[in-house]
This record gives sequence, structure tokens and C-alpha cells, in this order.
Amino acid sequence: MGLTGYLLLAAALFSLGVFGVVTRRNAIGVLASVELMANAVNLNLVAFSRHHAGPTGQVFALFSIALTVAEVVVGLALVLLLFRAKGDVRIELASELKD
Amino acid sequence: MSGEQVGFWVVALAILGAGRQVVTSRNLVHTVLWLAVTLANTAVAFVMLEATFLAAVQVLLYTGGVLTLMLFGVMLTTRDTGFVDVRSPLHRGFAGGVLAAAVMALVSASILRTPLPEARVTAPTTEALGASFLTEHVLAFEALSLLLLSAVIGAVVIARRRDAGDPREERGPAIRPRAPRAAGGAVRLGAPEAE
Amino acid sequence: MPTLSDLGPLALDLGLLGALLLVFAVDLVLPHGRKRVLGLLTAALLTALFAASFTTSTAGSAFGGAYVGSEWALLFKRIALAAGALATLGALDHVDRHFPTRQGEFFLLLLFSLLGMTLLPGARDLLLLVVCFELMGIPLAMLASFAKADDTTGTHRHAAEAGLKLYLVSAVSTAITLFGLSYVYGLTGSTRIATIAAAPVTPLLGLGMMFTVAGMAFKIGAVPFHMWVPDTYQGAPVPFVAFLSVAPKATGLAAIGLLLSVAFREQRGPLLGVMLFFVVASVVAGSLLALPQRDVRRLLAYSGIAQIGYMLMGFAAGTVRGTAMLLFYVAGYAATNLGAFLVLEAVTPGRPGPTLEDLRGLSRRSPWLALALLVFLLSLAGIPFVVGFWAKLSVFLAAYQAGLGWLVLFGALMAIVSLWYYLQVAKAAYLDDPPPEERAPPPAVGAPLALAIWICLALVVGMGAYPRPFLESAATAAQSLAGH
Amino acid sequence: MSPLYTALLCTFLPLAAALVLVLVSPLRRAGLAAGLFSVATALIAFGGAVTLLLERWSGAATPVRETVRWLPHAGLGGGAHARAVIELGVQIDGISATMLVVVTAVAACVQIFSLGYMAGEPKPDFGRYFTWQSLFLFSMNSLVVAPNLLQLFLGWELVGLVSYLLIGYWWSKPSAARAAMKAFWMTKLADMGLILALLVLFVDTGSFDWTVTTSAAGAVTLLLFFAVMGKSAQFPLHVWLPDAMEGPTPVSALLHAATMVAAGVFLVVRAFPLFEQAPTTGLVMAYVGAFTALFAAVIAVVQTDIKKVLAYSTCSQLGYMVAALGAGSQVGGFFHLTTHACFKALLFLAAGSIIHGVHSNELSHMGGLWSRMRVTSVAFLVGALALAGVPGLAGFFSKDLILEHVLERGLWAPLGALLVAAFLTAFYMGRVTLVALFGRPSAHAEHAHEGGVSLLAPLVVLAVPAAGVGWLGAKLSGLYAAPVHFHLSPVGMVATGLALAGLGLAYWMFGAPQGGGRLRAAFAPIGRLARSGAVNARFAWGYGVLGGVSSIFAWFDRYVIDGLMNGLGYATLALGARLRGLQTGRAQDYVYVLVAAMLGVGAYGAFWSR
Repeated sequence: MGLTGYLLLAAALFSLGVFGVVTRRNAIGVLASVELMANAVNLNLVAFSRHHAGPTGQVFALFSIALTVAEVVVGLALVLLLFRAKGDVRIELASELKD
Repeated sequence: MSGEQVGFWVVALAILGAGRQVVTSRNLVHTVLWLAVTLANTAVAFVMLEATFLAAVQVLLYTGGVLTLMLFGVMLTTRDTGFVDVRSPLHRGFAGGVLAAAVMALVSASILRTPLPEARVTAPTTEALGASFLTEHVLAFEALSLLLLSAVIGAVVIARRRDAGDPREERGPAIRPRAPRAAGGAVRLGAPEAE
Repeated sequence: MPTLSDLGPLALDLGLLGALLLVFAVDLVLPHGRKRVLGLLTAALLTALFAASFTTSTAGSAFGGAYVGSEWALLFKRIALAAGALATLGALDHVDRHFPTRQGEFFLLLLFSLLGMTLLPGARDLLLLVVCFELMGIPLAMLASFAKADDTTGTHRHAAEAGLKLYLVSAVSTAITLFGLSYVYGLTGSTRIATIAAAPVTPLLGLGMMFTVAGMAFKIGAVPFHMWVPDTYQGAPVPFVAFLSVAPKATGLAAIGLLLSVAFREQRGPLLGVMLFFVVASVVAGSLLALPQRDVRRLLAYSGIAQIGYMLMGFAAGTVRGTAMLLFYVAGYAATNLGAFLVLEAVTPGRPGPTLEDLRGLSRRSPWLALALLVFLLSLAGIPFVVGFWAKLSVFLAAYQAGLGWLVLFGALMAIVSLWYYLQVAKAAYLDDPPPEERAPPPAVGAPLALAIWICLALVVGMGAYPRPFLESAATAAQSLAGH
Repeated sequence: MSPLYTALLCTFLPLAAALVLVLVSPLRRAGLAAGLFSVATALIAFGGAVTLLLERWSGAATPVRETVRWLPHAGLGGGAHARAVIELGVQIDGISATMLVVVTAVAACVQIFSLGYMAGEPKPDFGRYFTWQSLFLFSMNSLVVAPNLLQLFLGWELVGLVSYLLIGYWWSKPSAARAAMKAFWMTKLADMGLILALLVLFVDTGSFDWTVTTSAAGAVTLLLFFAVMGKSAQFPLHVWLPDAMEGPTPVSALLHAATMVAAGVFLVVRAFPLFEQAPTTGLVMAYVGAFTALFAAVIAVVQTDIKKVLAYSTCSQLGYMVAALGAGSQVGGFFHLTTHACFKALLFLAAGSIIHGVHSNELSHMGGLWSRMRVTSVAFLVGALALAGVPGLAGFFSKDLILEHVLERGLWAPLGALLVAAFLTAFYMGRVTLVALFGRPSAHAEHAHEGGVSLLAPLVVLAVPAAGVGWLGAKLSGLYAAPVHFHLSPVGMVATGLALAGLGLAYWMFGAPQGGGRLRAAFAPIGRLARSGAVNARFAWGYGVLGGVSSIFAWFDRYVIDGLMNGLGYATLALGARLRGLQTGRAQDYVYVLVAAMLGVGAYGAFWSR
């Protein structure tokens, strides 16, 4: 299967992530959806890297994974904070500031 | 259909099927587990793309580390509700579907209308990967290590219930979180506070 | 192979790293109750580094062209360091009062973020760029929530929400940026900015380029990526917001400037169109949404969104002059907005930040604070004798020279609308009577905070009276970027 | 002392005074001492200005232009104009020397008058008032001596800011605060025209000088004129001026009669070389000016508030100046500015003295003041006659000059409008004078009495130039242009005739004890109306031709023009309030918008060139 197939797969995965981010009501569910988006990025990078000389694509993917890890760590900390404040982690609980 | 093609379709369907479960599954523990399945299948795809080192990293770091962390998060925060997420209202789901479909349409249209590189090259070795990391991208690598350090420091400070040296800490048990509010449509399946 | 000489252009960043480690080490040995020293130390170190930026040569290229030290980078380093130092001074008392045991971590996170900011403008590699962007951004989300929600005084009721909103928008934006960059890499085979600039235009590259910029545009709060801004400004600690409202914006603009003027120089046609859209949308939405606000932090948040619109006029012009004018605007805006938020912190310490009602009669309770606030507001509104006037005039000039006369006309009209809400604040401070029960003594302003406000005031007035050196260094910086 | 230092002294002494008053709060809080201090500096500035003018007068001095480099080309100029440098400095020639004298003289008189007029204010407020006065004098002077448009703009803005403070002096009065806001807004709107004009001029020529030749003269001058319309209250941007009468009367005299509103006209006079390059703008100005002159004069006829009459009269006279400049007469416009400053300041201060005596602005509360306030009455009469254009007094000369030029240009419609306005001017001034000074005394006016010497001295001082400055016209115009020779032209005779007719009609209706026959009968309802003071705009149109038209105009002004301006403001506010709903507070909605915007932007990028 050629590059196109992998790219379309990644696009579909990214779209799934988008769907999850805007529809999941639990903050951790949202985080998981962001993970899907990040995973689509890695798939893209690795698929592309087969067509370019040099390790850049895979290095990029490694960086991307590490960035995502850092983000999840921080996200979970913030979710715990929300839980401590509201007793629940439904994302719409954090909607007191508006207008 | 060649073997490679069959492999691709199997992996693709597995990834997308598991991904669908991640965004729709109501039980949060299941969500995280399905995420693990997605990531593991992506690792398989990496292998098919001749990126074995990355596949290993994917399994070890993501599936091993991140998912454990997320599972902890689920356990800590949703034990009162039996790990069950509240379902989104229908219109929200519909709007999300439209958005996701639009993303898919735009990206795939762009992919299909772009001439893509054809020639394949041999996959870089793990040594080449390491060398690139520490020469070309060493500055980014150092910055990344600082980023991880800051994330850890920050996360610990934020997530810690009471601060070291905070006089309030000595005054007895930590304040318990408020009981979850019973919002409209919220389903409570879990056992009532079992502490 | 990297060698020691590669570190020359990074002298200031290494200094900052050293400062960070020093603060870290001192935090470990300081007993509780003495942590206030850490803030003073941070401020002193940042000030020293800022001073060193005038004597240290940081020109040159390092790490095989991944990093280029130039006037452009230097200018942003100075803005970040100065903003960091001023915000640290402004935050000292707040931090000491509200989270006395966590002062070390607060300033550490601030320093981490600053490190990302000083590194980014010199990056000539997309990987480095995105890592720096995150190094700047991730500590910010944590700082926004730093106060925690169980703060007993109620000042930080919305801490969790402020951070979570920033975080969520930031995480999704990062995913979008990375997604776009994956295509950019895929179609060009490199992450070096120099290589990318030569790539042919295809739909997928256009898409990748736009996603990259869109993902970064949230940091500067350009409409429609602005929605987290007012909420986070309202919920986060005010001195931190002072920092958040200027330094990351400057760095975000640096990132966009790099992409626009270097990386996608040849393919930037649609980017310029998007910049125009950002200008119009941000100026309209920012100005109109600021009108009904009663909470001054929210009001300033929306005003900042409109200001970003004016700044982006410089990019929309698509010329070196436009970039230069934008840089001048950024510097002026940084001093002004930082000062304005620090005044807000001084007015209502230990309470949720001021509404218009809280400001009533300020001129009688504290004439100097009221005067400082007035000067900052006039600068934001673009009235002569303060820097904001020159800033607006110069971006208008650049846009007009680039043939965007209609945009200038539009900007001028919207500037009138913006006067309305700035005057609302001035009116509350000067014309309205204080409520009878609040004939309180003037707010006690700590020395470091007062010093920071005074410095901002001096900058705003000084840059307004004699903008020449600032204009010149902005022009040099913009030229040095165009040269690479 | 060299002219340069004298000019710097004139400009910066008031600033120094303001700074001293700001910083030395005991002095400011002392009240009267602060006032005397401010007056002293204003008088010194006036002395300096007179010296400058006399030097020019004697013909010995050449124009002075001293500048320092201020802004680099690197920042603002560049490109085709790489060597452009923006300068900061002082230019003293016939125009600025004359204007300096006018400004400092009026300011000094107003400040002296204020010593008595504001004496009832609390001491700190009194000090604050004089701080603003000094600051205002500085801003106005810095505008006057500016050597280029950029510096003139800076002074212009400063004048606007300080006037905001002065108009809003009585903050506790909501109407005053509103009026101050409105004045600020309208003039700010106009200022944008000035900024844009600067931009266009600079990009085209690389300079902010008014002496340059530019290919964009049409755009530049039209934008400049837009600014003038706001500052000098030309239709339809005049709506703020009548409202601004909420401020203390001396402030009205300073700002809305003699100096600030004249800044717009002064700008045109200064930038006249630019305007000469754009004949179309001249035409627009002539028509707008003439229409404003007529429109405001018509409205002034039915006003019952003495300050409102004078305010609309100011609008009308500014229209004269603009029309003159539009007709290409720099001398006519500037000379009318000079004479108008004298007699309008006099009128306002006299009105202030009357208000001080009667404690009311309403015409119906006055009457019979001639016998009770003789000095004030004489002063007011001199001003009114000068404004009406009675031969020999100041207004006569300048108005004659303007009409002659408009006729020369063959601008028939503006000429007609200006002539009608001349008639109406005489009529409404006659009416005010007759009703207030000679009418039947009302209960309020029974106990009217003159104020102290500080109220009367400025009146006496200003009455002299209001009566006589017209005779200096030839000499004054010779300072900056070919001297004009005054002679009574045919059109001048017509205008004088019309003015006398207007006065006569006013006398018939409001002055003559009886008689007047059929004409009086025809206008009787107006007379009743004016006497009663109870003009009801909705019914007034039925009462007579003049009153009807006037009331309709007043109504139109009040509800349509003003309403339109207010409506724009409200619409903006309402739009802002509606948009708030978009900010739902839910993070996921933010992400939704984020992704949707990403999609739009991405689609644009992907298919941009296809």
C-alpha cells in the first residue's frame, strides 16, 4: 500500500480525534481524543519518512511523542485540579467564566 | 491483492475501529484501553513502515507509560460515577460529526490532489536516528528535555493536594472533594463513596 | 558535530538556563518562610541578563544552521527578558501572599517559559521552533492554574478553569500545528527552514502551512483563535496575566514572522490573505466585545485582541517595513499592557481583579495609580505623546505604503470605537464617585510592584517622547530577518 | 531676546505653570493664589506674543524657523524618501505671530474673568481649573508655532484632551460628563481624518511640511477638511458644539469661541499651500461652510438659552471662515478668525457676566439689564453689533472681505447663503440684545447686579479690539500676504444693508414699544414665542415662516443629525452586547471554533492558487 493510503488513514484518525475532542464530556476522554490526533501526526511522519533519505521524519516523530507525553502529564494534573475544585471532571463544569 | 496491502487494510481497520471506540465508548476505562489498542496497532503500522525503533518507543512510552497515567487519572476522578462518561446531547454529537467529516474531506481532498513523493529509500538505522538526535537536532533535544522537566515540576505542584511546608497541612486530614453534583442526565452507576 | 563555538549565539539563553538552575538550587536550600528571596533573585538575574544583552554579541549561526542569532532574535530576547523581569517584580507580593510555599516553582516555571521565548526567534528549524513554542506554552497553562482552586481568599476561584481552558486550546492547537508540520516535512523532506522555502506549492503544502500557522495563532489570541483569552485572563493571577498578555504574544508573533518571512517566503500568498482576515476579525471582534465588559481584566483581554489585529497589519503589509513597524508596536504594547495589568494588581490586591465599579474614585484614593492607568489607557487608545500613538501611526503607515489604504481607514474607524471602552475605564477612575462605604485608605502598593509600574510608565512615556532609538532597532531587526 | 526664545517662552511658560500647579499641591489647593499665578504666566506669554507681532509689524524681522531632528527616516520614512527626517521646532511668521497674540490675549482675559466667575468654587477645584487653563494655553500655543503638520497634529490632540477636561469640569453634572464625552468623540472622529491625511501626505512626499507639492493633494486636503469639520464644528459634525455649552461660561469663551474651534480654520490657513493645489476641496469647503453658516444662523433664531444662541452663532461664523478659505481667500478666512475671536470672546464673557448676575441662562429670565448692568451691557452691545456687521466695527471688515472673494469666484449659491446668514445674524443678535438688555425685566433680573472688577476688566479690554481691530486689517494681512485694501464693495453694501435690515426687523419685533403695522403683526407669534421663551419645537412651525423654518432646522439638528450620531454609537454598543453570546464559556465550543477556523484557513491555503 502506498503513501496515500497511510496519509488517508492518518487523516481519518485525526478526524476521529477531532470528533472526540468536541463531543466527549469527560475531561480525560478529551485528553484521549487529543492523543488520537497526535497519533495521526506520528503516522504521517513515519509514512513520509520512508520517502526521504535521512532520519529526520522519525526523529520528528520521536519529538512529537515526547511533546505529547509532556502534554498529557500536564493535562492530567489540571484535570485533577478541576476534580478537586468541582468534585467531577465533566469539562463543561469549567464554564463559569464567559461573555 | 498483495500481502502488504492486506496487512495495511487489516491494520487500518483495527486502528480506526479502536479509534472509534475511544471517542464513543461510555466507560472511561474502556476508552483508555481502546486507546491502548489504537496505539499498539499504530505501532504495528510503524513496523510495516520499517520504523521498528519507533514502534518500540510507541509501545513502551505510550502504551506503557502514558496510558497507565491516564488510567490512574480515570480511577482517581471517576470512581464515584463508576467510570462512566455522561453522553453528549444529540446535537452536539451531530455538530462534532459534521466537523470531523469536514476535516476528513478537506485533508483527503488535499492529499489526493497533491503529487506525492514516490521513491522509497532504505529506512534509517537506529544509530542514524541517534546521531541525528544528537547533532542536527541537539538544541531541540535539549529544549525538549527542559520542557519535560518543567512539565514534571509543574504537574507535581499543581496536582499535589497540599504543599510541603504549608501550615495548613498539619491541621488534620485534607479536605475531601465535594460530592459530585447530580447534573441533569448524569448517570450514577458506581457504588456510593466506599471510603 | 556541534562544538563549543556553537554556543556563542546562545550566550543569553545559556545565561537564562544558568539563572534557572540557580533559582532551582537556592529553592532547595531555602527554609520555608524565606522563599520571598527567590522572586528577588529571579528579578535580579533577569535584569542582569537584560543588561548583558547590550554588551554580549550573539550574532552568528549555530548547530548547522538550526539556530541563527541576529538582531531579530536579540530584540525578542530583550522584550522577553524585560517583560519577565517586570512581571517578576510585579508578582513578588502576590506570590508571597497567596502561595508562599510554592514561590520557587512559580518563578521556575516562569523561567522555563522565558527560555522558550528567548530561544524561539532564533530557531531556523521547524522542530526546534515547535519545541520552543511548547517550552514556552506548557508552563503558561500551569502558571494560569498555579493558585489552585482551594485558595481560601477567593481571589483564585477560577484558577482551574483558567488553566484548563488555556491548556485544552493549547493542546489541540499543538496537534494541529504538528499535523500541518508533518505535511510540510513530508513534502519537502526537511525541517530546516532554508530548505522549505524552496519547495513548490501544492495543495497539501498549502494546507500544512496554514495548519501550522493556525495552530500558532491561538497564542497571540487572534480572532477566531481568541476565545480562551478573556476567560484565562479573568481566572489567572493578575501579575501572571500581565506577563501572559505580552510576552507569549510577542513570541507568537516572532514564530509567525519566521514562518511568513523566511520559511514560507515563496508560498506566502494565502498567508498574507489570512493575516488580512486576522486583522479585520480581531479588530472588529476585539473592539465590539470589549464594549459591554464590566470586569476590567476581560475588557483588557478583548482590547488586547484588538491590539493584535493592529499589530498584524504589519504582517499583512507583507513588507520589511511592515515587520519593523510591528516590532515597534510589540515593544510599545508590551510596556503598556504590562503596566496596565500591574496597576490592576495594585488596585485590588487579594481580591478578584477589579471591575469598573472597583475602580470608581481611584483618582481620589490613589492619584498616582490613577494617573499611571490613564497613561496606559491613552497609549492603548493611540493618543499622542505616549508610545501607542507612534505604534498605531507606524503600522498604519506601513499598511498604507503597501497599498492597504482601505485597511488603514478601517483601522482608524475602529480605533474610535476602542476609545469608548478605554474611556469607560478612565471615567470610572476619574469621574465616578467612590461608593460611600468604600472611602477606604489608598491601596497599599508594595515597593517592587510600584517600581515595576514606574518603569512601565517611564517606558511608555519615554518611547512616546523619543521613539527614535526604538524605531531604529525595530527596523534593524526586521532587516536582519529579511536577510536570512 | 531673539524671536526663537520669545516663542519658546510663550509656549512653555504655561506648561511650566501647569506643572508647578500639578506638583506643588499646596499652591494648587490655595485657590486664588493658583489663579493669580496662572494669570501672571498667561500675561507674560501675552507680552511675548505681542513682542513677536510687533517685530513683524515693524518689518524688521524675517520669518523664523528653527527645528531639531526628531524621528529617523529608518523608522517612519524610507523607501523613496529615505532621507526624510521628522522635525520638531518652532515657526514664527505673520500667521503664527498674529494667532499667538489672539490666543494669549483671549486666554489671559478668560483667566482673569474666571478669577471672579469661579470664585464660588471649592479651593482645590479652583486650582485644578487653573491648572487645566494653563495646560490649555500651552497646547494651543504649541499648535500655533508648529513648523509642520505632524507637530501641529500633536498640539491639536493635546488641545482636544485638555478641552475634554475643561468641558467636563463639572463632573458631578451628568449632562456635563455626557457633553464632554460627545465633544471628545466627535473631534476624535474628525482627528482620524487628520491622521490619515498625514499618512497619505507622508507616503506621497516623505514629509509633513505644508509647503510641499504633492500629487495626492485632493485626498490630503479632503481628509484635512474632514478634521476641520469636526474641530471647527461644520455641518454635520457640529452637533457637539451646542452641547459643549455645559461647561463653565469662561471655558465656552475660550474653547468654543476664540481658540479651540478656530484651530480647524487655523489648520487650513497654515496648510493653505496644500489647499491651493486642490481646487475641488476648495469648492467642497465653500459649499459646506456656506451651508453651515446659514443652517446654524437659522437655528440660532429660536434658541432661548443665551449661550446656545452664541454657540450656534459660532458655528455660523466658522462657516463663514471655511467658506472664505474654500473660495481661496486665506486672508479673508484668517482675518475673520481674528476679528471673530475678539468679539465672540467678548460676547461670551459678557454673557457670562450676565449669567453671573441673573443666575440663569434663559433669555426669558433676563430683560432690563441695561439699567442694572451698564458696563456689561455696553460690552455686549459692542460685541453684538460687531458680530452683526455694523460698519466700522470689526465684523464688518472681515465679512465684507469674505463676501467679496466669494463673489469674485462666482460661487453664487454660497454667496446667497452667506448673505441670508448675514441678515439672520443681525436679526438674532438684535433679538438677544433687545430682549436681554432692553426687554421687560423678569423676576430673575430684578436683582441683577454687576460682578467684581475681575469680571468687568476683561470686558472693557476686549471691547477695544472688538470695535477697532478691523481697521488694522490691511496691516495685519500684510504680515503674511499681499496687504488687502478695504473699500466698500457693492456686495459689502448689500450685506450691510441686509444686516441693518435684520437689526431693524429685530427692533420692530422685540424693541419697538408699539407700531410695526402689518409686518409686526405677521411676526407677532414669533415675538411672543421669543419673549415667552417657551419654544415648543413640535408646534412652533405653525407660528410663522421664519420661526417655522428655524424650528424645523432645530428639530432636524436635534433629532436627525444628532440622533444619527448618537444612533451610530448605540448601534455599536448594541452589536457588542449581542456578540457576547458567542463566548459561551465552554472550552469545547472554543475548540470547535478553533478547528472550524483551522478548516477555513486550511482550505484557503490548499486551494488558493487553483
